[in-house]
Amino acid sequence: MTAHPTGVNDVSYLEYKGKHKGLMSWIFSTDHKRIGVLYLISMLTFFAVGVTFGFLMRLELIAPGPTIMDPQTYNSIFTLHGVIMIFLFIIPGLPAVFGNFFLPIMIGAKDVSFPRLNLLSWWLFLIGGLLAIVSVFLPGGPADTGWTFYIPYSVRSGTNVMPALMAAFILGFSSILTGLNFVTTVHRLRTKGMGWFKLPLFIWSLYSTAWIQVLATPIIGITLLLVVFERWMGFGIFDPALGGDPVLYQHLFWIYSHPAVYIMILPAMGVISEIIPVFARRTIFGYKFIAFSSVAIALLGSLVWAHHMFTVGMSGTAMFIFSLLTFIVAIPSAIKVFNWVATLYKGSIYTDPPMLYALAFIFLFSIGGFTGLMQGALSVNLHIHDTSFIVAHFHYVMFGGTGFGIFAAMHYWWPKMFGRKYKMRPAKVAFWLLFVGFNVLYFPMFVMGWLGMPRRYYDYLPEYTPYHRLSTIGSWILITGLIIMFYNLYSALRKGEKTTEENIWGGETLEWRAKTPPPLENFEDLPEVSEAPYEYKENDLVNEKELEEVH
Amino acid sequence: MTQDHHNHETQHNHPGYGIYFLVWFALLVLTGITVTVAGIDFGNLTVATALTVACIKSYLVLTIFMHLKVENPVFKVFVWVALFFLIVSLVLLFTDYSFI
Amino acid sequence: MFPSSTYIEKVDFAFLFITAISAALLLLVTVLMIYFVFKYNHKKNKKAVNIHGSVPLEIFWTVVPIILVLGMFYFGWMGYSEASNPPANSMEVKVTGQMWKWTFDYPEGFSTDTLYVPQGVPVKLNLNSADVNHSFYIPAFRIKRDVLPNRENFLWFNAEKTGSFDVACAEYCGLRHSYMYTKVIVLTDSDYESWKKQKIEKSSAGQAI
Amino acid sequence: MSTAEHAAGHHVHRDDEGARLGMWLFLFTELLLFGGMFIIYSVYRYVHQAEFHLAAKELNTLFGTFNTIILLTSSLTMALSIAAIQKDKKALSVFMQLITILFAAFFMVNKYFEWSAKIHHGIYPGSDELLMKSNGEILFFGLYYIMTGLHGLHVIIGVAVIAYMTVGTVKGKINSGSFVRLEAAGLYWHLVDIIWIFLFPLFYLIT
Repeated sequence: MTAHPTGVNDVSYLEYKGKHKGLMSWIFSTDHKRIGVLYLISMLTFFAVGVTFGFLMRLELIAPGPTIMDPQTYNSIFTLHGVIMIFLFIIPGLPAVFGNFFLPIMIGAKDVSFPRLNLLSWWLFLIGGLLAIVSVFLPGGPADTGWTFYIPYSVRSGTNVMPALMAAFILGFSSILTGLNFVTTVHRLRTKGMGWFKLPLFIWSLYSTAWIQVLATPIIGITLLLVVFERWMGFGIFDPALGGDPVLYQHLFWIYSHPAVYIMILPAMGVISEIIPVFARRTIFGYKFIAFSSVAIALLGSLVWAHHMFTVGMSGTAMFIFSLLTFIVAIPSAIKVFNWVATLYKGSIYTDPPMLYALAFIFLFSIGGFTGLMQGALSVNLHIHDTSFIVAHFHYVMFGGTGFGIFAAMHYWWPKMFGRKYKMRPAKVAFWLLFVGFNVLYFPMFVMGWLGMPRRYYDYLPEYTPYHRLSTIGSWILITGLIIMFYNLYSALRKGEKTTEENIWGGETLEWRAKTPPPLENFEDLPEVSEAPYEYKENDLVNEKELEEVH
Repeated sequence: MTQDHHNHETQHNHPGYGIYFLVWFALLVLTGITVTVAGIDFGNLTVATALTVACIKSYLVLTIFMHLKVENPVFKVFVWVALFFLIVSLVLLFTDYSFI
Repeated sequence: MFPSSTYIEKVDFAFLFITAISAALLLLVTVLMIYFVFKYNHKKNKKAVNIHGSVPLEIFWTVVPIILVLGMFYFGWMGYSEASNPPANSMEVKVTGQMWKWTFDYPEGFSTDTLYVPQGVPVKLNLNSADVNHSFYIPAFRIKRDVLPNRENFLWFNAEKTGSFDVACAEYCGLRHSYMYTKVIVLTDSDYESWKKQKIEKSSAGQAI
Repeated sequence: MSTAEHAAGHHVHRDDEGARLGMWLFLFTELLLFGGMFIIYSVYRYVHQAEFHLAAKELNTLFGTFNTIILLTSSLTMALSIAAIQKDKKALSVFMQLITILFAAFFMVNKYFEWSAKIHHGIYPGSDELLMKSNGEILFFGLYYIMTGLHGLHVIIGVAVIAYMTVGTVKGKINSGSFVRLEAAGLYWHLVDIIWIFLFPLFYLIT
């Protein structure tokens, strides 16, 4: 091993001076932590754009008839809202931000296996994201196809569908590179003693996610590329006018996009599995079951895609198999929920912001999961498919689940990442506003959907007005909560209390053994691991007094 | 674990030149077989034969040219995972097209 | 609230069945969670107990949900198999979806933009699209089927009550997607016959001119 | 990937097996990229059997067979170049890599003639001649152009990668002690070969 440049481990990664200076030292850094922070900044920027679009949509729907925009604008806005939130916020949210930052630290490595590839994937992410944004301002207007790009509308639409498709393709590539980096890193760079069953559960979930990223993403890549060719050169692949089968497009789209749902939720489940034992001060209940259920979700999740297509007129066999498998895929998620709740039993529970978000995750994700079961039932699906019931369902899973998981992760790891503490009170106020606002915003959509309110509607029949109005009011509460939360985290960076305390929450995983904030190579000497994560021993609870002060 | 080991020599010995020529020859023979068989009308069997031969050819390339035979077993598991995903997708997709 | 028919009852039953089980489980999880958070709060419970898990418990909460979801699957499947098997004596109407209106072609040769059907007679709609994907959705009948170009789909129902019900397009189809509404009007047998007669006369008169 | 870490100025450590593992994972994405198209191909072939047979008759089996032999042979030379560098036979390894590039060029020239013959006959996506044909034939040629086209693109990328490796070998950066990058390039090249092994019978031999 060659000698380190001196001082590598004396200063934190934030202060380390490498070859470049200023901004360059960030955007050309191959340090996994800096890349994680780059992802964090870019992801939150895109999130702000996505939230704005969502807010505008809700405002439009406050009353029947045109309110603040025309239908074409509305159609573009829900497309962009979907594309941005899915490809630029939820998919990279946990793996690319917190995975990049903490995966190497939590397995006791100095970096990921391919640091330069890691930087490349951030660049691709940025390029893809900018392409999506730029398409808004090109003549022709932003794409209006919905984030699903269903054929044949996506071939017919006169809007800028091509940039949106290319953006999704490039973002897919970025996601693949992150995935293959993580799989290799977990296989090759675990520190001494870090056996498979000593891995933190967040790593298990990232590992499962990474496999889906590697295997499923190329299929949507090629599918979107084929749509590009159809629009550009008049190829006949899916276009029904040239003999193609629009349903085959949907199959290929969902072969990726359903597993992608698990790319989005699995890491959030991993975060929850980290937070709950730490704030209950006890070991996790059923470690192996939670770990294997991540793998089971990744596996089974690849086999259920056609439940997005129960109304397209598939064969009876396909309907039967896909409905059955859909119900089976619920089981590993249920196992996780039960184990989390059991982990609270006989703990010594602290209700700090990360824990509040984790508990809210369990509640909201459960609602999302249960309403998913309703759609798995074929006859019920024929009624509620493509209604606002679905919109409510996936927001409960994607926002109430993954979104809250991301917020939990931010509150959990923020002090570690930046060496600054945020204020507890505003964090808790923001949490309650988010929780209440979220439910007021999305729950009415379940009711509307059951009553027959289709989704992606610019206008609606007068009988749905009260629900829409309530939902819009919810969006205001939610956004207030978001503003307080982000302001609180932001002001922590500026003027929050500095801390160099290594173990802020009293966690047992390796990131709490590194300095705060971590130095360039994470650890002075690579740590050795001798027991499973989350093994709280009585003598570990000595800093009880210190903890009291923190809380 | 493997964190710091300097494997300037890869852990396994690659086979010598001879085996590569042998595999190459086998591949050419197999190509000859498919082309010849394609000329004869086997009905539905034609495709089956062509695909079987293609699978054998790929197997040879994977194991010998791509060194899977001598790699760490985890590589083989990886390949199976990828193939499994592809095949299962294909089979499940066909439940919509062929069992109506 | 909606016209009763055995199919609707089946769908609603499956929905209620799943909702009831889900609500019960959600309540269980939530109540336990809140109870634990208060009972074992660090202020009251200074020392946690490390419990690593319990295999019997894991088996229990794996097997029980499997049984429950298989029940859910069964009820969903039953309703669906009815929806996918139209009776042989169904009255057939051809439905064409296009941006952004519906056209109904009757076997008697005339066509309308609103669907009129007789009460208590099974009606089979043959769905096709002239341009992009649409989806024919009658919320009151709990039924929906995509209307696709290049692909024959169908949907059937048997309306047991007279009245007028909304038909919506449920698959996004562009600018005026949210205005692609029409109605299905269920008439008594005699009303339907006289309406049909009138239609036939009109269309033949139209041809004569 | 050892130079990557040198450039980064930290974490100097080499993990050849890790590099190969990463390469294999990348190959899976390539495999599934083509896999997606093979899935589309199989569905359409199943639905339009007769038309696919008809359309395949338009393709020249001789061209296809010739290209198969070229590509298989280039795979051999690629494998030989790695074996050579392991035995520290630098000149032989460079020679074998150059032969591989040469064969790849043959392949592309062949492909060029094949495509131009088709285009000359008016069979290309969106052409009037093609649009007059049946749906199944339009789909067949759509897939033919995209799949062989994308494969051709991979051949070109492969050539670029191997050429880069050849330079590295000549300069001595790739040597008997450190050749994992050449191995990775080889893996890529063999995958391109495997994809052709399937493309060939599916398009040329189903008449």
